This record gives sequence, C-alpha cells and structure tokens, in this order.
Amino acid sequence: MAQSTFDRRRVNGPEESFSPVFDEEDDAELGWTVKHGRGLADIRPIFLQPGLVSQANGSAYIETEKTKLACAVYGPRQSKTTTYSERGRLNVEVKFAPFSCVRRRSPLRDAEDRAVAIAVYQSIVSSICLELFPKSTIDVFIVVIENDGIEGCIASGSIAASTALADAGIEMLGLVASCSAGVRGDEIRLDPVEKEAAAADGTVILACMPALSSITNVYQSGRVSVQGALKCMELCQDRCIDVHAVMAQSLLSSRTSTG
Amino acid sequence: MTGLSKVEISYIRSSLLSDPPLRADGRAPEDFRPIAVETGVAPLANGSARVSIGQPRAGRGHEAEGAGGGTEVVAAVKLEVDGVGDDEEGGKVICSVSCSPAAYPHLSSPALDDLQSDLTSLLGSVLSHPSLCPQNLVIVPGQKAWALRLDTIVFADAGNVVDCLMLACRAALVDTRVPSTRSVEYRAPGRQSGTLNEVPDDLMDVDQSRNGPSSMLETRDPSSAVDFELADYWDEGKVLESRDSWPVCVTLNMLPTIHFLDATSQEETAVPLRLHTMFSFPGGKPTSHGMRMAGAGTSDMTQIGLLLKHAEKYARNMWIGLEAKLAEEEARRSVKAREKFYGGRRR
Amino acid sequence: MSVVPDEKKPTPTNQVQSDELRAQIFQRLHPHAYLDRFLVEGVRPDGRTPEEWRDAFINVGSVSTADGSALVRIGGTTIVCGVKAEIAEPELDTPDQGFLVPNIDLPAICSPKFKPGPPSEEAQVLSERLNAALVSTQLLPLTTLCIEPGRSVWCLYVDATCINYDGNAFDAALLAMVAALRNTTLPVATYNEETGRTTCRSRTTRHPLSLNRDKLITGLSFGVVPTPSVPLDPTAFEEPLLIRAFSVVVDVQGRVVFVEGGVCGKSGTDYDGDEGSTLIEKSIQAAQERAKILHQLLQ
Amino acid sequence: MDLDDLETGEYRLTCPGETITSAHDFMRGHGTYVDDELVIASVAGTVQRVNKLVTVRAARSRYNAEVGDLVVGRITEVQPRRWKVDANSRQDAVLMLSSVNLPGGVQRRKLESDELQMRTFFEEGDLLVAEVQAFFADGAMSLHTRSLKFGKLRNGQLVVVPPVLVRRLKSHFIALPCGVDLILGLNGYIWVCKHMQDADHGDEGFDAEAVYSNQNDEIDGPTRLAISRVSSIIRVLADHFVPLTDTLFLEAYNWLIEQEVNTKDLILGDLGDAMVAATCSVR
Repeated sequence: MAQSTFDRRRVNGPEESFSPVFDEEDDAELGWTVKHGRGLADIRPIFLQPGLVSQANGSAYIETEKTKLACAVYGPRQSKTTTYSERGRLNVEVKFAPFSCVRRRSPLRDAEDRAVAIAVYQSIVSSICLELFPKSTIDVFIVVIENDGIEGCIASGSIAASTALADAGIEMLGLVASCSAGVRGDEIRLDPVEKEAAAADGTVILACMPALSSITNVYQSGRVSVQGALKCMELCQDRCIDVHAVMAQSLLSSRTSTG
Repeated sequence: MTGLSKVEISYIRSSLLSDPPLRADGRAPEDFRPIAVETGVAPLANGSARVSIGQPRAGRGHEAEGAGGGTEVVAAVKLEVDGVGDDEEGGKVICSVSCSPAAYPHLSSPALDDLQSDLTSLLGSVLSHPSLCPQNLVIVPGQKAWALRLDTIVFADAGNVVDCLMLACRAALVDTRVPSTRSVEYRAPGRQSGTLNEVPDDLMDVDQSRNGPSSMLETRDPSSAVDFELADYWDEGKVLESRDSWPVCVTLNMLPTIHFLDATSQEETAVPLRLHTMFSFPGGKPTSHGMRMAGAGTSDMTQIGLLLKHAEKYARNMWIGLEAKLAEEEARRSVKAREKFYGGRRR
Repeated sequence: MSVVPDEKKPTPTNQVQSDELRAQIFQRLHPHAYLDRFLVEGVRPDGRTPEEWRDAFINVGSVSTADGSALVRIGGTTIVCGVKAEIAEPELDTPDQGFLVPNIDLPAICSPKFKPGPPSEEAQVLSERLNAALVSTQLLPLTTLCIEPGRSVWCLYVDATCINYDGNAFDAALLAMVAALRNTTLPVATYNEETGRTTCRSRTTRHPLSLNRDKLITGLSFGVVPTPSVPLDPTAFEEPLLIRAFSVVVDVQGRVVFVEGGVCGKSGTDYDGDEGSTLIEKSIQAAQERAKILHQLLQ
Repeated sequence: MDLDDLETGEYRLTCPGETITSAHDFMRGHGTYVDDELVIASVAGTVQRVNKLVTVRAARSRYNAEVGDLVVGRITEVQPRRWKVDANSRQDAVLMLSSVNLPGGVQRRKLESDELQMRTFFEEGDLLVAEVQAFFADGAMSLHTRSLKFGKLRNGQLVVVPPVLVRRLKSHFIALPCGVDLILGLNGYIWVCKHMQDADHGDEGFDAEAVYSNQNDEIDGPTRLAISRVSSIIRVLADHFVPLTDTLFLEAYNWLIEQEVNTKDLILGDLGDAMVAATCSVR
C-alpha cells in the first residue's frame, strides 16, 4: 500500500500512495459460492516444471491456476557459520513479488514471508536426509509471482520445493506432496482459492510423503471441529497421492527430455 | 549452551519409552509443571497477565540449564485508536512476541530475532485470524476502531514456551476492558435528535456507540457520527466480545509410540517433533483454532487422529482450570478497580 | 575429481566424460583464456557467433493480480514484470504529473551470486539505468496519469523480478517493463471535491495507458573484449570477463535514444579512436536490426 | 565446617565499597581492595579472616578453579589439538589432545591420525569429568582426563547447582546404596548416573570402546527412578541453598522413601521444604 520510508537503494515513488477504491464492492459472502467448475474434492490442475532456473542446482516452477511461484535450490554448500554441525542446515526464504497480491506489497521482508517460509520448511525438512550433509547448508528460495490465497501458496510452495530438491539430486526419504482444504459448516472444499479461504470458517493444510504414508506438516487456522479437521486431513492425504503422481511424472519427463 | 550430548538425548528418550514412562523430574507423560497465573500485572495496559510454568528461579541466571527453573511470560493488551480503511470492517488484533535475551543467553542476536518473529507469526496466525476479531472494537463505524495490540515478553524459557504464551494471551485478553465510548455527532440545529443520553450534563449531542454489523449500513452516510468521546464512569469498560473464543494451546511432544506434555528444554532438544494444538470451548463445544507441527520428524494419520482426541481432553482440563483461576482473579479485580477509581476521585 | 591420465586407454564413454570434465576445469580455472579460445575461432561457449542474439520470448498479461504484466525470456534469463497502479497526491511543483516507479529485484533465487536481503549493488545500478531509460525517452507522458491536478494522480509501480539470471538483465528487464506497460490498463477514477477522495467506478471498465507509440524502446547490450569483436547479448559467464560493456536503447524508428556504459568489466585497454568509433557504429547497426525483431515481438 | 575464626565469632556480611578494616593491621585477600589505607570489600558476601589476612567470600559467584579440582564440563568446540570445554567458569576450559587417554594404551604417542578424528573421542555437547591440571597465562584452565576415573559421562543426567554449594570433599565420586553414582563437579555441575562396577582396572583393561562410547548401558526402571529421585533431591537442596554432602543425600533419600513421596511432588514446593527441614535438622 503506502511506501512509507525512503529507501535510497531503490527508485522511490511518492511518500504515500493507496490502492484504488472501487464504488462497487465484492460481497465477501460470495467467496464461498465462487464458480470454478470443479467439484468439492477436486483440486486445481497443477502445472509443474522442474529445472527452469539454469543457474540453480535444482529448481521448479509451479502453477495452479492463479497461484504461480518459482522455487530454486542452491546447495548443499558450505555453511557460512563457523560452528560445527553434524547435520546439514535447511534454509527456506520466501519472497512475494510486489505485484503478486491484490494490494502492492512493499519490497521489504514482512511477517507473511516468514510465516510461509516456516510452513514450507516444516513440510520438507523431515524428508531430506540432512544427516548426510554435515557442515553444509541447503538454501531453498521461493518467489511468489502470483498469490491466490496463503493456503495454496504454502501447499504449492512445499510441492515446488520438494520437486526442486529432487531436481537438485539431494537425497530424500520421499517426495513431499501437499494439499489444502477449507471448511464451512459441514462442507469441505479442497484447494480453496483466496476468496473461498476468506469465507471459510477454517482451513487445513497437510503435507505428507505419500510414498511412505507419513505426515510431515499439519497447519490449521480459523475455527474447525476436531472431526472436521481430521476429515480434511484424510481428504488432503488422498489427494496428495494424485499430487505425488504429478510430481513424479514431471521429474521423470524432465529427466528424459534432458537426456 | 551447546545442546545435549548424544548419551543424554538417548537417556531421556529411553526413559520416556520405558514402562512406566519416566521423566527427569518424576512427572508422568501427561503431567504439567505447576502453572501460576496472575492478571492485571501491568497497570497501564487495558489487560495483562503473567503466567509461569514451573517454578521460576528468578535471579539465578544461567543455571536454568539442567536445573529446571520455569518458563515465564507476560502478556499485555493496549488499545489504540486507529482509522478504518475504506474496505475494512474495523478493529484488528496485532500480536508481537519479544524474547528477553536473558531467557536465551546462548542465542546470537539474529537468532533471537528469528525466534521472535517465528513466535510472533505463530501467535498472529492464530489470534489475529479474522474469525476471532471482537466486534466491539469498532468505535465509530466506518471511521474509527480500536487496534488491539497484544504484546508478550518471554522472560524465561525452560521449555514449552508456546503453551505458556497462549495461556498468557488468553488471560490478558480476558482481562481486557474496552473503554466505554459514545459517538459524537455534529448536526444541523433544529434536527430531531433521538439520542439516549447516559450522562445528562453533556454539552454535545451524544449517541450511544452502536456496535455490530447492523450499523455498517450507515458508514457512507456523511451526516453520521464522526468522532467519539470516552465515558467517565467507574467501570473500566466492557469485556471483549469474543472472550470465550480465545484459545489455549496444548503442545504434544511426539515419540513414535507415546506423547507427553509440557516438555522441559532438555526434553525438547531430545524429542524435536511436536504438535501445537489450540482449542477453545465456547459453550463447552470444542473448537480447534490452530494446529502446527514443528520440528524434524514425521507422523501418520492414525497417530495424529489419536493425538487430537487426547489434545482435546488435555485442553479442556487446562481450559477449566484457567477459567476458574480467571474468575477468581476477576472478582479480586473489580473490587480493586472500584476502589482505585473512587479513591482517585476523592483525592 | 581427477583427470584420467593420458597413458591409460579410456573407454569411449569415459573419453567423452573426461574431456567434458577437463573443459569444465579449464573454464573454472582460466575463464579468460577459455573465452578467448572460443572467440578466436569466431564462436562463443554457448555456440553462438559473437554477432548472434539469443532467442527472445514475451508473454503478457499472465499475472491477474497486477494491472499489467509481462514475462520475458532472453536465452536463459527470465524476468517477470508487473505493474501496480495506486493513487497518490502529486508533487507540488508538478501538480499534473503522475509517477512512474521502475525497480528491478535480483532475488537470491535467480543466481548463486545474489544473497537474500536488501537490493544488491548490481540491482541498484540496474534500477537506476532502467529508470533513466524509461524517463528520458518519455515513453509514458506523466501528464496522462493525472486524475485531478494538484489533488490526485496515478502512481505506477513497475516492478521487475528476475527468476533466472543468465546475463544481460538490462535488455530483458527493459523489454519486460515496456511490454508490461503496454499491457497495463487503468480503471476510470474520479476525484470527489467534497470528500477529497478518489474512487474508481468499476473493476471491469478499464483503459490502456496512452503510451507514445513511436517512443517504444528496446535496450540492447554489448560487451567489449580485447579481441576485435563485440560479443552482444552476453551471458552470465561472459559478463564478468568483459573489460567493458555498454547498452544502446533504440526506439521504434531505429533512433538511438540512449547509450550508456555498462556496469560490469574493468576499464583498461581501450581501443584507439578510429577503431572505437567503428565498433560503436557497427554495434548500433546491429542494435537497430535487433530492435526491429523485438518490436515485432512487442506488437 | 566453620573454618573462619573471626575473633568475635560472628558472621559479618558486607557489600562492595564497604570499609572492612585498616590496611595497616591487615592484609587484603580475595574479594577486597585497598584504598586510602583501608581494606574495602569488592564483592557482596561474608567476611573471613585468617590471622592477618582478610577475605570476602562472595555469596554467589561463578566457579573459581583451583589446580586439582574435579570438574564436570561440556564440550563446546573442537579446535586443532584441543577441545574447548564449558566448565561454568569465567573462560572456557581447555582440554588438550595430549591430556586425554587414547585408545591403544595410556602411554602411546599421539599421532596425526588422532588429530583428524578428535570428534570420535569428544564432540560438541559431550559431557566429561576431568581434573584441573594447570592454568594458562590468560587464566584459562587446562583439564586432563588421564585417569580411568575421568572421561566421557554416560548413563545418567546432569544437575546444575550454584558452585558454592559443592564443598571440597575427600572424594567427589559418591556411590549411593540405591544403585546411583554421583560425580560432584566443584564447578556446580553434578552428574547423576547408574552405579558403575569397579571392574577390571589397570592399564591393560583400558577399553576405548567403552570410554568414548556414545551408547548408554541397559538401565532398568528402578534405577532410572532412583536417578530421577536423587536429581530432584539435589535440585530441592540447591533451591534451599543447602551445601551438599554425601550424608545429606542419604538422609534425604531415606526420608523420601519413608514418607513414600512421589518424586514429582517434590517440585511442588511444600514437600521440598519439609524434606529440607527433616534432613537438615538431624545434623
């Protein structure tokens, strides 16, 4: 929104500026009735392509309709810190492009970047064999190009990060797939878009390794009943098997195309 | 502190897995250390609470390592008047956590910053969720609202800091009073004013603050209320509307076959995987406000299903305990507040 | 990682692998000599001739959260640019002019040489050059961004983010910014005298920006190496080896509107006056030809 | 126990800056300084006098090492030919590679290969018991583990108490009858572990595998319970600022068993008070 502080490292605009205000307002209640022609248990189609960033050790670009983000993996490389660590360190940094949200984001790091980074970190950290990389750091960088709900962002970010790690040839226990769900009343919708998530009572994000049927992350917000949350997790876990297939397919086809 | 040695970690883990499970201080897996709650600790705040888990060994410095000690947190709520943006309903909850460097003497300052922002984002994602925003933070619909700043400070961390933080937050929020306000309206003379005047000797037309979504219809009406004033009355104000929804947190530390509660720092190091669950029981009905898995390790559906059932039970016990304590504190408080107000007047 | 000794008879596949390995080691240890060997033969490490451009690709309007957007790829270099329009008060001395705020971000994702955090020196210099190019050419007359003189104007934040950095970010970023601006549409905004507020009527009724059609610009970058050739469109490997680099900005009619010395490379061996001017003439010619192709892409 | 022989026979407490006596008649000791011909306290604590020497013993301070002290420490860093050890002192202590027993005989020479595998002996976080050997010029203490009594610690847990509570005893290795061993580090770190058999001693019996092992032995439930009990006793005694002796542990332990107290209730406070009252009054 407003660019409050003068930053001599960037080209600066006016001291203050505001998002345009529209006379006709969207009704927030309409969020849940958003039409997108998919069933409650359907997720958005995933376009996933590994190896897009040629400079990185591994990378992936993911697009699920309006959620678009790129992820690159650098490492394992020597940790900067001097203290010895027996296990490798995983570092996840998330950056939203200034134009990625409905309101312009200031280019400075904010709390949401960090929140998404922590969630993605939790999703993928247990899948990596960090004990094989003493003294090393694996950097995972994510740039969100277009954001359609923080839930989708975390889920897609985890998928892209896991794919990029596999693309970088880093040893892992399994691929991490992730899926989100929104609950309103008794109705559960998988992979909600931003408006749906805003209109929902609560949301659940699940990350798991379908190959090992183990869960690496559970992230629930808003209000949900225990039964509702468990039901969401089960539905998400089922859907993650499909996501896993997409990930495996994209990795295999990228391998065969590059020879 | 350089963490624990491998043998210490394996000793803690194997003790927990032995039958019956055993912990360093003799507790059973589902036992908490003694919890102390005190509200109204910050006189200048609109609501505040101090919570400690385990016995704080204040003033004994770094000996917290290995020797137990306690986790101690203070939470305080300050209300600030804030403009309402064009597409906002008004009222917001802003959380922040700061960690005293004394609580983490072994952390470098960037690591401390990271920890603070991690805890802040955890608290914020649960407590600042729109579903918890109290309706009565609106002062003048479409114009002004209270911004609720919930600041917490971690004074000592001997493990299980998240549960302690959430307890302190709930206690402080329940302790919070929103000052009574009345909207002030400027009207052309001669117009009929249908106002309810609580204090008759007021000079201006006053209108009792109208809260809730019903008044949202008038936000674009230029002749409606534009400003407000504070009521001068012994009562400090009204409680927050969603006070029965602010959740408590129970952290379940997970080993493959068992789980345990209220881990000490050593236990947290030895058993990194945990599940934070936030529950509230408005009207006795359990509602989950947040779940976060943290730490390296994996779980599975059956374990999580089981954990959640247990978590609900533990959270309910904690909720009931906290409610009883808060009711006690409240009784004490209103007497104190009344005395303070009239005492101040007489002087 | 050891080179297979010569006396050993390697199997054919081993032979290929070890040759590749040796080339890699040579490239890492003596990058200058490595590049020179190629240029002497009239080719470059990526197979291009020194006078060859990399393929360019533009995709516009894919980011729905932006008021205008473009994705540009030149070879491996990928840049996404989005325009966000906001409303601001104009400066006192220019009450009828809006703002155009171009910035480029080179995040840690795009290359191992960038770290997370505030903009690197390279990003700061690039932002300044892009700003200079966009402002000096008057591609977008700022008066067209005025809503109510002295009260309310549009402020266009043109933010480019590099996803993959393989050299020549200037060309790609400028192309992305111009394409994004061409793609940008603004809602109809009105200033209400009474309330002092600016509002837009509808999200759907939108108008494109009034760009100066004949001022559409493209940037073209060249490198200077000791050998008498000017490798254009340098890659990330070549960039640090150049002793000089410069960029030419050409408009739609082929007029040169902007020439600037580059950021990378160290000064030192300069060409003699004559040699230097023919070099520049040659490059400008190359730029004009290339510009035609890019303009077609933009249309 | 009471060694100070102030003529008045009473304890005197003092604070930094307080004048104690004249510098003409007395010599200044630790915890004091001389200004304007007066001996002035520089720490808060009790005044002690031995003949003409006046010292102030701080009520609470970090550990002040002396040569020959037994300490329990934790490795913080592995450096070329040495380990850095946190021993609750002003500086990290140093354990030289040459001051430890290495596998293959106590007297063997240190090889380059030993330098390369220092982490297989001690790594970051490991606890060890050692003796203060000497001091470096900069005041850092040098440790050694060249005895079979010393080395890596296993099979138990660490309890930390203020160093002043650990008195110098005849032996700092205490075997309690409940099957629990105690190692009282003079630096306030106390190791509580399962009783070790005084098995085959002698240089030949030196078993590198066992000395540098990162595996715990099999420990049964009752022993674990006893370890946790003893640890709690130490914590409670330390909370009440009671100097620790071997007899005290025994009495407290027996009291706990007699009263059939659940260990976890000790941390609740009241019971701890009762225990301290019961055991300390006996003496």
